[in-house]
Amino acid sequence: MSVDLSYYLILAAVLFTIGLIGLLVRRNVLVMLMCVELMLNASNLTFVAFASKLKDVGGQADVFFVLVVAAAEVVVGLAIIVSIYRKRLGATADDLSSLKG
Amino acid sequence: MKLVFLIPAFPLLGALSLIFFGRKLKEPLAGYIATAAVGLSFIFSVVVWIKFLGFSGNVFVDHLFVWINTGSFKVDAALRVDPLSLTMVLFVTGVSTLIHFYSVEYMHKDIDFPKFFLYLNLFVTSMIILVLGNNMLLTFVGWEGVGVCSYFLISFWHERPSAASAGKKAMIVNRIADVGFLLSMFLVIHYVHSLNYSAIFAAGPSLAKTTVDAIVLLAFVGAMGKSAQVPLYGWLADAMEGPTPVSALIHAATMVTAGVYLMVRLSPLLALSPDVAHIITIIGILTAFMAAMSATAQDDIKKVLAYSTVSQLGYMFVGVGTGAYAAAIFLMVTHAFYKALLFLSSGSVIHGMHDEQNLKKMGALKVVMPITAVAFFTGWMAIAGVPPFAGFWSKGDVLVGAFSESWLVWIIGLFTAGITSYYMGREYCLAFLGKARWISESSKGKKKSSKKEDHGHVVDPHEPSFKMMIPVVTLAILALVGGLLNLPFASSLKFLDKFLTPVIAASPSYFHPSAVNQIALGVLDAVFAIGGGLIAYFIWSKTYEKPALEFTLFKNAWYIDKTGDVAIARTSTKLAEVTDNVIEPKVIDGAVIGLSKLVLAVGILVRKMASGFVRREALVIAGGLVALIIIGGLRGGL
Amino acid sequence: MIFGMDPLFLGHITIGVVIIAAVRVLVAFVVLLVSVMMMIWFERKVISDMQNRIGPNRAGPYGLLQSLADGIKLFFKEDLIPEKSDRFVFKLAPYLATVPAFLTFAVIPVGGNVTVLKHTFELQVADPPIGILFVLALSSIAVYGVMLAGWSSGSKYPLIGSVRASAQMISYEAAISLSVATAVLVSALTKSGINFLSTRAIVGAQASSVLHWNIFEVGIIPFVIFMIAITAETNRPPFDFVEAEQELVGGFNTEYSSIRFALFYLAEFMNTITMSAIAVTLFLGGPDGPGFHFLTWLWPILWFAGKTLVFLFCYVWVRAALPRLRYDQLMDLGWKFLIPISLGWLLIVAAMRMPTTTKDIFIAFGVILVLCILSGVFLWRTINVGKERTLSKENMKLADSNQGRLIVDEIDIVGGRIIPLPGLAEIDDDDENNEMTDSSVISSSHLDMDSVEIETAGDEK
Amino acid sequence: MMLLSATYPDSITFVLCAIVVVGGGLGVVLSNNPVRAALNLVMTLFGVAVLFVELSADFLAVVQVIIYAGAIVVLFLFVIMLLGVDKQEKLGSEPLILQRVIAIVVGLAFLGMIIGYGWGNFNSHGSYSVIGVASGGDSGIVELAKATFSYYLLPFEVTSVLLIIAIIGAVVLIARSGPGEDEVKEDISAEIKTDGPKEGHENDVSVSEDKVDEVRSVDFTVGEEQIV
Repeated sequence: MSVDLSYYLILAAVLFTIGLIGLLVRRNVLVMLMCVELMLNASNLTFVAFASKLKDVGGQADVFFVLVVAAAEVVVGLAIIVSIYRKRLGATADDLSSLKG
Repeated sequence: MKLVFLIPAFPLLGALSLIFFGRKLKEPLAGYIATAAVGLSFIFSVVVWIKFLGFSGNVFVDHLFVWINTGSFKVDAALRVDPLSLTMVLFVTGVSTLIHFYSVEYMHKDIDFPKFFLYLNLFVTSMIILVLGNNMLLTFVGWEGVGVCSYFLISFWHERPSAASAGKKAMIVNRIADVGFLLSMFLVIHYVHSLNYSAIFAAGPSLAKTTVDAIVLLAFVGAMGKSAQVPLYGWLADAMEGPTPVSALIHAATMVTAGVYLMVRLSPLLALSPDVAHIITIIGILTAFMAAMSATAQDDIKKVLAYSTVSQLGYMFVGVGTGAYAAAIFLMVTHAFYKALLFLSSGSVIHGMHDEQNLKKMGALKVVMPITAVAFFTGWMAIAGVPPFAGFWSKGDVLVGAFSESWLVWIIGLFTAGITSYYMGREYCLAFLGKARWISESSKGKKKSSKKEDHGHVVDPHEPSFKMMIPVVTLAILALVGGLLNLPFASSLKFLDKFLTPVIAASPSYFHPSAVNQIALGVLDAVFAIGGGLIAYFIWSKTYEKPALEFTLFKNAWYIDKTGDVAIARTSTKLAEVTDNVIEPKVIDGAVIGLSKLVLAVGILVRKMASGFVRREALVIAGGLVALIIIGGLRGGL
Repeated sequence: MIFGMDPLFLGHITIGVVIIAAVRVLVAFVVLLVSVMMMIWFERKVISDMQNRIGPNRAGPYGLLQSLADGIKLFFKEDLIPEKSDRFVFKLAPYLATVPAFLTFAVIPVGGNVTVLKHTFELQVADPPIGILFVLALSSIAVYGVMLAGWSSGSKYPLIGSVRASAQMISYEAAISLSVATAVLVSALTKSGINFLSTRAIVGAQASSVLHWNIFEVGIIPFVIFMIAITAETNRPPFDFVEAEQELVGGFNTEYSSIRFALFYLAEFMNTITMSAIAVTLFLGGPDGPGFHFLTWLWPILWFAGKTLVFLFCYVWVRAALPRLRYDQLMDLGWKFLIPISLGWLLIVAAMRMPTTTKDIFIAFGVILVLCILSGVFLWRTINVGKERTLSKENMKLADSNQGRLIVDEIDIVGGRIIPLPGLAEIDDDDENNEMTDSSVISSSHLDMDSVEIETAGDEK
Repeated sequence: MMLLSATYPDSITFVLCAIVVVGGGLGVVLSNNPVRAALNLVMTLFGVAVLFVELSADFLAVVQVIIYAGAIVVLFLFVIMLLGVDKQEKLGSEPLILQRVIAIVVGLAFLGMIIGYGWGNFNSHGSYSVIGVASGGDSGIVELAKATFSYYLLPFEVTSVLLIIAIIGAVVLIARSGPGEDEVKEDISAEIKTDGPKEGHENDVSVSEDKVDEVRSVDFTVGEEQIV
């Protein structure tokens, strides 16, 4: 690896931040889920960068688990969206405020 | 010897059969079954005793099963056969049998006839367990068992409010004392890690003196309640609300002696603790004196006997306190005989007088109830200590012990003996001599023909039936010859002393007086006893009202109960009222409600944070994350 | 490392190496394009023969240039973009369909090693260590072209076609992966070593004799499953629901015209060729076959081309012979038969191939027995479930009476609503005041839309 | 070797990928159409995949493409198309007060602090090779497999259980109750009947059985009509 580790980490941090801000700003639930995927990808990138830097395959193995968790999250998340949509005809996060105190 | 478990088993079996079949068994049969159960128990006690006489050791322990097994602490359900428990078991079962037999007739036509005998059997079972228990816990089981049964029996006629409250009073006073017993047990568990008597006695010398003091003193607190010592003696007089056989069984012969038994059982420890022994002596003599004085002013035929019981128990504790343990047991046995006799005789009187207990309304019963009068007279002589009745020998032994301890104790004891003779004489004179006050003024003119129309006072005193007379006569004979157990003339005649010596401690202060001293003391006893009796006869055979000799102080039993009522009950009630009216609504409710209001207010405030908008909440989470990073950075954690 | 075992990159990388690599790419590209043209002609001709007609015979000898003529015609046709489409995506979609089809061919070993100008290299554009996974990745990417084309058209039938396509392709990918995994497992065990995911290594493992071809090593079943699944994956008949003319007009590419339409066409046929090549590589030993001592480089290529041609003929044959399935039958076939069977077969092969001692063999056969029983029970159940659905008389009646019934079943998933289109949905945003009550706005606008449609439909009648 | 062993191809790759990744990320956040956002997400995913290759994690790169791009995003698109939630979101307005400002502030604070605290510590040495060294001609696939199935066996099992739970949960969430089904179906059939082909598409039904022969001359007329 010729590119310095720090660049990868900073890139991952930027990507994570983009995902974070997107999660907070966007109203479409699907887009919010996509932003979560961005954040997960940022963490994946960090894992792999460290795996490469430290020559330890453990970092790559971790990415597997992140992938599985992401898949599970998307499956359940989309199922929730579909079942909400059946009742409420919308996938806007701000409409789903029935849990308010 | 292995048959020892049968001793408690028979009364238990009797009780169980009465529980299940009592209603069907109907009147006389239930009573006879109960009597037979206790009688069998007595027979097996005798069998065990005979076997024990051929036994080489001093103590035989029959392990039934492991009762409690928690790690290092283990309690067996085991029965202990040794001279002390055998003595107790023999007279408990013996006297119980007689009283059971007596009750069959006495409780005739009572609605709850089978229940009465169920309680009686259960009581005897408990008492046997108490006496035979190999460890303090088993003793405590019996201890509580007799407590419960006494509650049932005192308030047996619970329709009467006085009987119900008397039962409650006995229960409460005993529970207060039981705390002492429990604490004593806890101390033993903590320091000895075993409740077996053998282990306790073996560990006794190695324990610190204060520990021993505390154990014995706390056990004595328990004994004070059970044996009605000052100041916990009020319940015994009230307990006379129960049927007369109950009074005879529980409050004369068996249960109240449990305290004395416990202290004698613990005598190896008590001997190590002379200070506590002094306290026991003082309380004992105080009880003896105060109760005797109280008895001089009572009008109720049974209350006199109740206070005399308390007084005699005081004597027993004097014996325990001065180290004359064998003398205490001796007095206990003879007391069981003559007090049971007195109670049963008075029961006959009450039975004959149709539940009339007021001495002032009796008189001249000797004419209609001659045998009862003789029996009662025997009881008087025995309790007064007139030679050669049983009481003379046993009380003499105790007074010898008191004399060896302190001359003051001895003098008070001697004086009390005189008083005892006096109030028993008063009772005898009021009941059996003088004029027949039971022929009421209103019905006097109408003579016997119109008696039956006289409401409430249809009095036709008569000698009880033959069946009731058998136990009375038996007990009278025993009261007469009971002294044979332990005659002081020669050491070879001291059967009980010799029998008991292996298991009771020899008190360092107990000295064996010379023959001259003993004779002198005995003569003094006899003089006081006869003197008291004569005084009573001269005063009370003529008149039945002499307020100058019936002090209100004594009538009210030194106001101990009233004091307790004022000091504890009223104050507690007041405190409870204050708590109810002020503390509970203002302080506690205020705190709780205030807290809930506070939480509500905070909740209303915080609720606004939960906007329900996912993004808003995600923002809060992100903000928290940033805050965490900031804090971590400030603390140098990153 | 990423260049795998290709001897070309083992030495210094010089200008010659780069040129050779570039030429390889170019040749592959051109050959693919030409073969697609030939394939189209081949298909039309074969089907014509099967249907007892002549087929294209005007352009060029035997009509060989017919495809070229069609291409030129399409290229010069007017390029239409529907008004309601999402323009950027509409333009993007054909390339998303074509590029994976091209790329997939990059990892297929066409022949053995050749030496040109002292440079020895493989007849293969690239040989990455993860070659076969690369194929799977690209086949999973391929779905984007179809999906986005359908969606961006802003029309109803293309959208339905693309939704069908995505469901279908995702479903059959699992079966493909499992049968590929079986083949890879067998190859990796035959030739123990690194790079067992490389396509060339897989081919190499089958090289020794015909009986070592994976089709026999894996026990034929995964091969059959793979063939069925790739037919569905490429949306070829009888699985061409994406463009089922009778139901969906033209399917996902209804709104496409001109060169964009040609690109979809190109992608489809290229996918057919590529998938055939992959099947050859995985199961039939790739370029393996008896050769002669002269022109040694030629025979592997000929073998490869021949094997591929057999597959292509099979495709055409199947297309001509079999009617289209129903959509629920397609899903039943994918989920209830292909996936369980291929998974079970993978486990059985693993159990049979892995053990080394007698005890292990016994254990393995015990496992196999249990698996067979379990899968048998499972299959029995699923088959019955399928029967209930497919054979119930009411369903048959409905299907007969209403041709749109199958579409109904599909839209049903949404919850009984018509799938809105990108153009239509934009209407909602005109309402700016009510950001917080979007849902109600949507629903009301939907209702409005529906009612309008009813009216117009009535008017037209 | 000369060309490839030099540093600058790596640097160029990294820069290009970084642009793709960040651009795609911004695209996800800023595009007002969910389908566009999904496409941008795919772009980011490909960028990350190439970075994985750059970090010699070939296998992960492919898996990333297969699972993320090939399954997850397709699922996203599927749901978007199925539900028709591809309506354009008004990015200009924000109903929640200060949400956007605070979000950006928080996000930038987070980024600043991560980089600020980490600066100078990024290259500090950790513990090397706890699990195993990723090396060899197979891009570490064997090592990865060994690590996954031995050292990470428990997490592996747990995640597989998680996956099953997710599948079952999704099925339960989506599954319909019996009675509702019929009503819904009736509704659809009603709607479908009224759902005639849209403008200009009636003419487009001349689809031949054999698509190869299809010339699609109809397109011209349609186009003319639209133009006119």
